[in-house]
Amino acid sequence: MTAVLTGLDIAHRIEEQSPGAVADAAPEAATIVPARLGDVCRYLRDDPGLRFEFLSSLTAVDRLEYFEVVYHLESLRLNLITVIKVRTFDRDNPVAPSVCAVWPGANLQEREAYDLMGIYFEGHPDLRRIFLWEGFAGHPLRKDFLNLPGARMAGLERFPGEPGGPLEGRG
Amino acid sequence: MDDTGTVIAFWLLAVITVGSALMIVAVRNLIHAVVFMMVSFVGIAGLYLTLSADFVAVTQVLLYVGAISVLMLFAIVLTPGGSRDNAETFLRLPALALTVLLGATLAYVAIDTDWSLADRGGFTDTASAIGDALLGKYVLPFEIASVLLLAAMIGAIVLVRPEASIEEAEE
Amino acid sequence: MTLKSEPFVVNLGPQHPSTHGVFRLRLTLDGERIIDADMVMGYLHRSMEKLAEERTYTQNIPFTDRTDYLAAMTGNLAYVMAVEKLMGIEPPERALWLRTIMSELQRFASHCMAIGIFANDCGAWQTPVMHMFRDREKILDLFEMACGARLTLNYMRIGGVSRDIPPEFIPAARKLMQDLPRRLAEYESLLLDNEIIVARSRGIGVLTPEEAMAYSVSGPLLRASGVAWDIRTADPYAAYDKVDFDIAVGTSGDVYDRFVVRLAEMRQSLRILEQALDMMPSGPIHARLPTATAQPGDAPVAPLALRPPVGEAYARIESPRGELGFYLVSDGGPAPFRFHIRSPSFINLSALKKMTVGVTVADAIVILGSVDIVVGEVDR
Amino acid sequence: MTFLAPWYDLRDLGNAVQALLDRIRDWGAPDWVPYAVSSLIGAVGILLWVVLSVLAFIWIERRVVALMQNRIGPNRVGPAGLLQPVADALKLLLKEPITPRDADRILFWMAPIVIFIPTLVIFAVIPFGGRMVLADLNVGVLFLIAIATINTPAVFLAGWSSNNKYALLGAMRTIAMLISYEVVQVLALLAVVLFAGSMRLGDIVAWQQHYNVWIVFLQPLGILAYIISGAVEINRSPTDISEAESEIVAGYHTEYGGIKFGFFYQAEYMAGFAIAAIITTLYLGGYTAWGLEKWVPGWALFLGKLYAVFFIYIWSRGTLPRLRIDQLMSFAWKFLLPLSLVNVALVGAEVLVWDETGVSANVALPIIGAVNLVFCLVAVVAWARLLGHGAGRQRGRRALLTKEVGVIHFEPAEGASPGPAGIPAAQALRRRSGQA
Repeated sequence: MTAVLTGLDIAHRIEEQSPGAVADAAPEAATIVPARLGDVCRYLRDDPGLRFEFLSSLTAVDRLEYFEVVYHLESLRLNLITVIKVRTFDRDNPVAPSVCAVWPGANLQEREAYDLMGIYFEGHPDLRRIFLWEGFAGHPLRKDFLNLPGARMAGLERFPGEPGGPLEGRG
Repeated sequence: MDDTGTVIAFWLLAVITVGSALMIVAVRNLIHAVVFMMVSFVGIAGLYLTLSADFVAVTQVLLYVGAISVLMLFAIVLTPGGSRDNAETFLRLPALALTVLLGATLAYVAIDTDWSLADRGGFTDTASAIGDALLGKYVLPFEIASVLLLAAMIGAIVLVRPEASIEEAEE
Repeated sequence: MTLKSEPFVVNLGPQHPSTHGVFRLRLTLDGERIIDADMVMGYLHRSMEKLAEERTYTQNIPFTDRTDYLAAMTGNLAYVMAVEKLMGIEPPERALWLRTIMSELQRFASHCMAIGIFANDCGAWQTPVMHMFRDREKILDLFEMACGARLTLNYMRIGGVSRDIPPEFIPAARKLMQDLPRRLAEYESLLLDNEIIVARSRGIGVLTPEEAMAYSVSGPLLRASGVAWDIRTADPYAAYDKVDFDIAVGTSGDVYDRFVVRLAEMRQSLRILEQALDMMPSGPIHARLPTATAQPGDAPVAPLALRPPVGEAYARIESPRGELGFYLVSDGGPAPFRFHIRSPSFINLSALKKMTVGVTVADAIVILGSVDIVVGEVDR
Repeated sequence: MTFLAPWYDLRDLGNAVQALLDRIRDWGAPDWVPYAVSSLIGAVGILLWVVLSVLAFIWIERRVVALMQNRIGPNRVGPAGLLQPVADALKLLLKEPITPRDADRILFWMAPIVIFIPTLVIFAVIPFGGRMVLADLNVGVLFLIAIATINTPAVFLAGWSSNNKYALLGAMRTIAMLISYEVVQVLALLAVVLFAGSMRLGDIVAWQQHYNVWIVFLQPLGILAYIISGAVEINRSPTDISEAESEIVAGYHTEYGGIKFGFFYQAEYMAGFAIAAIITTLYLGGYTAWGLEKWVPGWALFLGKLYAVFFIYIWSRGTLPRLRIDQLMSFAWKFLLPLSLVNVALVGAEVLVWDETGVSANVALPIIGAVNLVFCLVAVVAWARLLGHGAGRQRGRRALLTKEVGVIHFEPAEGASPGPAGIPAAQALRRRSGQA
């Protein structure tokens, strides 16, 4: 049975190793200070008591006030699972550090997050859009992508390729 | 040149052979030039047939059409960079002079020779005669030619071998 | 002096016989050797994650059929497990067993496709595929019996399954269980011991266990690299903790081992199925869900929809292609605030470039076949 | 030669033609008339037979492969789907001929024709019956090889003129392969010629008839090499890499559609029949079968054997996966070529000894056959072992079963080398590019 390291547990461990790296700790995840993410990830990967060598999932969430990048980590050797997060508050130009150097498997997932959520991963070797074409206006998974009925934030008036929309005729 | 069939065949083949030979130098596209060369080779094979040299004719097709022109096609396609055109060259004038000279020599020889017709006899099996000649009377030149070809082959292999493996062999 | 030919870019796909859909692989070749590989995807991108944010939790179940359309059952299962985790629902025992049976049947069917198509990529002209289809068809018949659909099943429900199996299901399944082991033995001898398949796949596309983990590769690829990791054993869900089965592990991490692991997994699936058919309890198939009430001021969307509490949940299962995870964020509304699919097909492709650079075009096709992608799941 | 057989003696259709020609001569036509008429009859006859056989075999192949694949195969058009090939042919004829914009138009149109003609011409020298041969050249075997080589540039032209990368890749593969396997083919045929002492196909069949032995019994290795190189030449699995569907779509004819594709398709089948016909003539006694030809029409025997040989290719297509190009090439150069060379030397020695000692054929041929069979078996097995294809090593592995999670079981397979296996130069190249 997999042991779940809650956000509080993992925050405690990280704080022991590198004080000041944890920005916030909640039961579901520990939030890391973006500047310290690389060190923390390397520690989580290499520590013999953790060995989170497997980045299971990397995704981004638009929390309206800020963007959150969520990392689900698994340790296959020790059968552990944990979640860490990074927040970025700049809506126009969200930046998060890339973890490609730690887990090469993050490559495609960071490209996906960049494509759909518009988070710029600093240090990514090849950050291009992956599902949508280069030049697509906006990032569809953001809550402000379109002004739909019931939408939570103000966004684009029309779909990018529609008449009157940005990129008219290119969709 | 006794019967009309052979005469017609000769002239037809001669026109094809010489015409496509001219086209080789006339066309701009190198691949087309090789194609014309193949046609020319086939024409020559036909000429051999009118001379009752069936073995030589078939060998002509086998070696020149099947092997040598394919080699040339390969060489053209595999050569990087260089333009694939039958481009103009500054050696045009010297080449012209040389051609005129060569043509004059050939014409002189053709006119000067006393073309006495040998007794043709019937259509004989030339294959075994050629075989006997090659492995009997002319065995030495035959073997020397084989050794020469072998040397050329080994030389080619040595030339295209990557340096790394040569260094390894030396080590 | 070395012979160097001009690099030469070849697009494999999006329309190509062996890219398993509309996936595009842009290869830069030096002769037949690959010096660079670039993946281009998105031809089947339906923006499911965005669509799901506009629909209720229950309405989202059919989407999960359409990601990995060759393994709709496991897609359903992972999603409903995530919602259950979010809401704290415990499905009844019989539902858990039904989920186990359906997942294993689905795994068998999906591996049938994987192996058949892989042999096709090796150049066997349709024969293995057609033979594999024969078995898959029988399993699809069982699915049809259970839920009326064959491909997009929409069988799992939040808190259970959509309907109980009919009485003729168990005898039919048992009969199939008797046939399949013989077939499997036949496939093993025809395919695994086939000289040409061995020559084509052994030592190709090797991933060491460290590389496999670093590239987040999961499922048969990870196991073929020698990592004994199977979520069914590591973190048992449904009724997997009550059945006895083994993890099939390869030792050399090449294409051939992935193939071997898949065939061995099919055997283990049969083992699980036999036990499950024997041990299945009777009882309800659906848990009682908390009654939902409309909140004033909500958008007029399905007023009686489920409203999980604010929070987030990540549920993962071992799908035929690897770790299939659903990450759900709830803001207490009737629709998920964020719906993310950790799709194994997509993430397994991370290692594709690593595996294909340096081999020939023919090998690249075989390697792509061994990754066993479903483009619906790659692009979502 | 006297031809006493009456025109209705259908054991040899040549009798009827001869009777017709005699009649024409009796009418006092000039010499070239019967000559032209006989050529015309032969050419039209061969063309008709080839086209009908191809149509029939498209249906047979599809049905047979369907049987192997648990399917029914074509069954809608006409009784039992028999008219399916006709429908397909009509469809191909009626399709719009599309030429890619950047294709080399002339060569693009020429290639299907250039491929089609040589494969048809091959049948001119094949003896379908005692006197059923259009042109029994005295360099027949050489002619077969020479005509077959014209295929190579034609395939290249098709691939190059399409201006398509798959087509070019396919063309390059085809050429590399054809050149390699032609050598093997020539050596295999050479051994047959050494036995028969003639390159005339009629003589070779007559030799087999005279000694009452099919050369296949004297040349097991030869027929093996020839069947394999024949498969390469006609792009049948496991050697169909030049049009490997799963890799390069359709190889050199990717861009061809409509009747131009039809030409390729037809030419491919015809080449298949040609290979089968050559095997039948040279190895399987042609139109003879140990005296059976007195009772059964020789051409029927010939066609029966031809179709049986062609069936091998259908069978392999339904069952075998495809090899990689470097594996095929190294198979040709490292395996078939040395063995064929040794085989030729062995046959030469045998024939020489037989000639010198003057032993009667009844004694000599069984001995030669036995020696060659033993040589074939020993050489194939021993050479394969020497190249590292031992019986045990290639046996498939099975998965390891475990219950412990998170344990790593990894041992790299021995001799694992991605890419072109076992070619030192290629390995060195890889290493170099790895350093760069």
